[in-house]
Amino acid sequence: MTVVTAAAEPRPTIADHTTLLPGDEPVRILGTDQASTIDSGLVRGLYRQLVLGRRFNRQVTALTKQGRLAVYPSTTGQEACQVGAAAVLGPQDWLFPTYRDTLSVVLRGVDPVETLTLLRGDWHTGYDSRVHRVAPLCTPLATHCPHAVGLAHAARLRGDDVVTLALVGDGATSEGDFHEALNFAAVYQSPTVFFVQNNRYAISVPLSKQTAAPSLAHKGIGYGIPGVLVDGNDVLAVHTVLTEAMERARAGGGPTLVEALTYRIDAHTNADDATRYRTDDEVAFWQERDPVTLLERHLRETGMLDSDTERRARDAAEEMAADLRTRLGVDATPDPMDLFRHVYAEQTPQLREQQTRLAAELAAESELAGGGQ
Amino acid sequence: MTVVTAAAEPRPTIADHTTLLPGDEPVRILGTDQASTIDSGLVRGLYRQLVLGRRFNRQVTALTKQGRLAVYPSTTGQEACQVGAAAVLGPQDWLFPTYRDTLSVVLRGVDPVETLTLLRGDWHTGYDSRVHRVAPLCTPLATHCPHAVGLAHAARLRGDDVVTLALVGDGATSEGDFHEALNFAAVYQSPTVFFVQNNRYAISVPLSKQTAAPSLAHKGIGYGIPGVLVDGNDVLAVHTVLTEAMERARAGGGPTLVEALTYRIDAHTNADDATRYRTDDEVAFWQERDPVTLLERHLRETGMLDSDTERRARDAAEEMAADLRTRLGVDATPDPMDLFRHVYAEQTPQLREQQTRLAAELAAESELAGGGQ
Amino acid sequence: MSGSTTMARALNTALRDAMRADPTVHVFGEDVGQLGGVFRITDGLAAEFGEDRCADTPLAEAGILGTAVGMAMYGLRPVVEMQFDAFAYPAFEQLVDHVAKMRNRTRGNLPMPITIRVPYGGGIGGVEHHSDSSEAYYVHTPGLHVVSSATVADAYGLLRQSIASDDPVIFLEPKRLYWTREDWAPQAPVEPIGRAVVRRSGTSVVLVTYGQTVPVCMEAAALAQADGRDVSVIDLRSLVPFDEETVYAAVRRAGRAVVVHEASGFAGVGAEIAARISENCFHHLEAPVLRVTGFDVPYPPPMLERHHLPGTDRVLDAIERLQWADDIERAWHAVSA
Amino acid sequence: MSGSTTMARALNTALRDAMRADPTVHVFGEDVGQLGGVFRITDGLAAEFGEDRCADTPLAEAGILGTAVGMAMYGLRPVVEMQFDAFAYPAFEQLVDHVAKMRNRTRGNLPMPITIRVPYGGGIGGVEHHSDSSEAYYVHTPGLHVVSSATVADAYGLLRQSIASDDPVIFLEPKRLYWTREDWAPQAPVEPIGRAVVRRSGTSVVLVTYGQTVPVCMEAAALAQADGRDVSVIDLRSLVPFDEETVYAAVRRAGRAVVVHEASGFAGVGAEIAARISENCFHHLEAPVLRVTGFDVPYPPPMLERHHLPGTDRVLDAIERLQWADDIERAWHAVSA
Ligand SMILES: Cc1ncc(C[n+]2csc(CCOP(=O)(O)OP(=O)(O)O)c2C)c(N)n1
Ligand SMILES: Cc1ncc(C[n+]2csc(CCOP(=O)(O)OP(=O)(O)O)c2C)c(N)n1
Ligand SMILES: [Mg+2]
Ligand SMILES: [Mg+2]
Repeated sequence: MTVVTAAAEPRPTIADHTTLLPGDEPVRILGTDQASTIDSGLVRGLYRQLVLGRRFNRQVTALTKQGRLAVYPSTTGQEACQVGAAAVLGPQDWLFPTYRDTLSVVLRGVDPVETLTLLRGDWHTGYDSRVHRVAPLCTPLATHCPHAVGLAHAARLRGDDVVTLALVGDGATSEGDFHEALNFAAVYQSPTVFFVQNNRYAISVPLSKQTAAPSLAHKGIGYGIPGVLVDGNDVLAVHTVLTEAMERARAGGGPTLVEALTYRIDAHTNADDATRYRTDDEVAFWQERDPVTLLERHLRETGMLDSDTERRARDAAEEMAADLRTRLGVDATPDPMDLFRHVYAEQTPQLREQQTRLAAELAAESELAGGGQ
Repeated sequence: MTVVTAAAEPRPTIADHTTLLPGDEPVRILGTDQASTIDSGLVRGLYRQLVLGRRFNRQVTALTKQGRLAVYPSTTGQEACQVGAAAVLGPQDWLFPTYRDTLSVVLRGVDPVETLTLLRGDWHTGYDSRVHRVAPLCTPLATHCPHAVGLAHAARLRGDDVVTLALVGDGATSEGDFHEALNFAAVYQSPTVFFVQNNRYAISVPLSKQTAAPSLAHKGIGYGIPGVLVDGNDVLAVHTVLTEAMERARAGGGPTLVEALTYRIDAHTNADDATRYRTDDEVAFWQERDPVTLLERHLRETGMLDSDTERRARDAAEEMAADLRTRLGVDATPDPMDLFRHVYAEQTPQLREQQTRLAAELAAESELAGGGQ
Repeated sequence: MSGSTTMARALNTALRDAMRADPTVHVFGEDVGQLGGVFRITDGLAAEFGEDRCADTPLAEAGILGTAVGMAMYGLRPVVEMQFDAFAYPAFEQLVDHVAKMRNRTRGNLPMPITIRVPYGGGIGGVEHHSDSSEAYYVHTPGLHVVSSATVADAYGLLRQSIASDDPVIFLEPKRLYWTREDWAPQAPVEPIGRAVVRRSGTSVVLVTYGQTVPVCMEAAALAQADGRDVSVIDLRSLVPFDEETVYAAVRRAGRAVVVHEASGFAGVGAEIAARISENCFHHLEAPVLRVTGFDVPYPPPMLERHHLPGTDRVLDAIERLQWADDIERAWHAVSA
Repeated sequence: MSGSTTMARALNTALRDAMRADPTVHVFGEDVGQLGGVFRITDGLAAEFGEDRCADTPLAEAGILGTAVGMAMYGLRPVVEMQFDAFAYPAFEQLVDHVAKMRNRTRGNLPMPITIRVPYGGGIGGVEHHSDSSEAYYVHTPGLHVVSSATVADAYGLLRQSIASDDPVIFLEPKRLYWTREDWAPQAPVEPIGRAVVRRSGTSVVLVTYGQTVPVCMEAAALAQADGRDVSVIDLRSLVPFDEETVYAAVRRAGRAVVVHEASGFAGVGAEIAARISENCFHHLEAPVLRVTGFDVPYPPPMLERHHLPGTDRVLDAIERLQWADDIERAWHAVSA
């Protein structure tokens, strides 16, 4: 046989490719010996965030019922994932959230009211993405996944130490963009972590109608990406698994696909009627595995939950809730002229004309209103 | 713990899910003991088809150089895949070919000239898909994969025994539609076999820039589909693996993903300059593994290649080539009015008007031409 | 609200009746099964016809439309739901390259009797990506039919016709009108797709519109009447095919026309309508054909949407700008200058 | 063919000069690296700038555009190639939902300085899906700029400007004109995007066009001259923004206009142009604005494409149908009847 170039060689068998497969059981730390090895400061910090997160979900849900938000997709039941995701990011890293991931954005340090801008019904995305290194909340499913890859790739080309973390739902893994993003990430070896919160439903569609795979984490190997399965209600496990993935990415080890098994306790959004597609028993089952309770139990069992810690966590949560009530109680007052301000860097003649027309209408309206006084 | 519905249960560990993974080495039969166990009638038949296939590729390439076709994407070097694909189809099964897969369509029994309709530059797809159960050649990459799933699913819903075989290239596996098709097939358990001809290039882009996966067959497990890796230049292996996959599908066992390792000896099409992106050495390496030669060697070694078999194979090939030269030597004469005939079942008033206008133009043109005589 | 039936219910009834009448009709999409769709248009179908006939799919719009193509190739008659307008975009390649072209390229051998239901338009307080008016993309693509209903009766009739059509139909459901009520009893549709209807007949100006903005135009027409303008309102119902005769006849009589839709104006459907009227009624026009449309900006979510959407005031204003009586002189000055 | 430089070469030079001038410019797409693109527009760039700056990607158009969005978010200036017009459709959702809207929805915080090169149009003997004119989809989408070059000099200048633009630009490359030659030396572009150019000035009729059909109109204009028609040809160069002033000024002077493009006519760009001219030049028009476009059929591959493409004969015919002298009487009869 002749000597050939690498490209032509029959594919090298990758001896250790099974390391790309997830374990048969999701990674769990709570309830195992490993739990006690984790720094107690970290554990208490995660606890505070869980308490805050739960309060956030409850408060925003309540405000939505009062008509203060246009829509709220809650993460009640998924707080361990949200907390874990925010906690593992370095200041220079970027978070790519979906519509559901407001909590992780808030825990990243973005002002909650700014975070909720779109969901209040305002026309823009709120916080400045470059300041916080948080992409805008993304609604078209999985479309932000290639963005996370592109940004990580760009940073790597520039020699910057940036890892991107893309949050995505179980349903969204069926979209073509999810597939294309994973493949680009693998080929580019971009420092990107894909974090699937498998909450078992895409609106009403259960996981069994979404995929026939042993797990979503099993998709990793098809791209040459390690797939990891983790108990998404075990905040210590989520934190540990994501930390490892972030570190591997940072060290040049490329992307990781993490699937967290969790559950959405609330309906898809306030507009959804979840009783149409799931049983109370099912919800009750997951409520028994509540991520906040699970960690609380661990803290109690290990004597880490002194009354001071508990009180401070609760106080911080109440403070945030009060602030939300106050500030979301005030109507946003967007300027109609904003319709035209940012469509292009430089306004087209056509838009200029349209803006003038609207301005004239508004002037006439306010004259009319003024005349009526 | 309370009793819960199936949907809510923590995912069952699928004990045998590693059976979904391909072996470390591609399946090979030529050169192994298994080769002698295969029915000699079948082997001789495959040989005749290989010889015919090679001749087809050569002849159509030559005719394209003479300007008789608009473009020809050759399968020289990939004949074992083309032959295998056509051979495993039952009369009721459907083939879903790409632009490159004309040979498999011809071997399925479609008239070669009809098969080449689009590539000649004619405006329609040629053969009647329902008569031959061969979908039109598909150019937008991977977009025919969901069609193959939908057709198989429809047939299954109607209780018909139909398996669909979708041919697709290595590059096309990167498209979102490939992913969505595999997932739908797995969830529906549709009787569909996906057959990736990995010829190591997507035009100029080598496999290493297309994927970082251990193999493309490793993508199967991410959908819960068995992935099989086969030597695509070993026609006995291709035939065996595809037969198994078709039979599993027919028996209700759902889809399979088969990846064949092969090589495109010719350029991407006649319009492509392959020397820009690959070496002569590389081509030479694969020419030594030529699928026709490999089977011929086996036949010789086992004494199956009597001069009669050889001559008859060659005669049939020459006969087909002569027929191609004759019939492709005649210009197709499409009717300009066909532009409007099949856009809708019932023509819109707008198209009627446009058709009338073109008819008037043509009448004026031919009057002018007539006047000049 | 008076009336017995909502448009949502009429659409649901149309689907049910079509499925009863023809076993090859299959409904599928995201959340259309157990949940009955986020707007409940498919409510009860899975229960009546089973999961094989009304199925939840994996979450992938190209996959949904792509499998529909395959099912149509096998002789079924798929009716797919795109959950919201903007979520149909992932299926664009399947739509343009296959759904629209398959009949033509196979010389009729593989027709595509697929109905694609797209709840479209704004005004329901939806956040980003839930309020697009995407009809221009579809009407420009040869091989597709594009229809939209504005009344409860038409919702039923047009959807039945769309499902019965041997060609692909984009069925635009005006989501703002889902809860519009009318006295109505289901009855088999009589008119084929492609006929506009004169909703209100007047002699001085014609409002040409469809779907979401039909009620806006009806209200504007009623108000204009008070100012002495006798206004016609044409509900196109079908954008492709386009009923030129009905439109031209009305415009030639009135001499003035305004085209109204929610989508952005630039190269929107209104451009085609205005261009056609201008060309074909040239010598009958007393004034330029005007358009009242959404601005050329991304759809602004709820807090600002009322400024974007064409309302009665803008339609009335356009009517006033049609160079009536006193304006005319000024205009002729401009020409002779 | 005379002239020193092809349009293909000018485009290549524009990319090279842009990459030299600005290290944030990154070129990527299918086959753009080693091969230099199927049309060789990126020839030599990988060699000069390395694979990090000119990269082959996996075969997935949504992935290409989606990663471009992420790269733009980080401050890079991506230039992506869609191999052929129809192969841009898989990226439609990324384009409409993100590329076009990102600046607006982030109030300018995340601009999208992405150039999307799309070889468009027919006439090169391409098989199915290789000859689409897809500009209508883009011009109707607020947030995008859409340009097309018709000369070698413009190819260079417009591409440089597109890459320099802080907004996304769809750069339509008229593939039939790739091998057009002109005497030309690269020079920094001076005019910003958005200016039409009068390629030929005449007083009796204005042909409005862009890209592939500019040479067709130039030829038709020259032929019409023989019949005593003094014809203007306007090359729009930019469809968004649209240079109304230049167009209206010429049409008001001539009183007659024909809009010409290759894309299907129904709700094509020509509809917008014709509607705008009809509205804004109403009292100056001596005849309806006519359109000469492709038919409303799927693009027919090479054997029939010459019947579909607007050629000089159809343009000349449209000019003749503009109600000149002897026609006029007949027309006025119709009005008074
Ligand atoms: C492309 C696209 N299609 C459809 C939708 C409508 N939609 C919004 S959320 C949702 C379900 C998403 O499920 P999953 O990915 O599991 O995330 P979850 O909501 O459970 O967090 C759907 C179908 C969308 N937003 N984008
Ligand atoms: C959606 C789409 N994008 C791009 C192309 C242009 N194109 C035609 S063939 C080809 C390479 C395909 O490679 P592969 O899938 O490996 O198949 P092969 O040609 O090697 O058989 C490309 C990029 C296309 N046909 N469709
Ligand atoms: Mg979910
Ligand atoms: Mg290949």
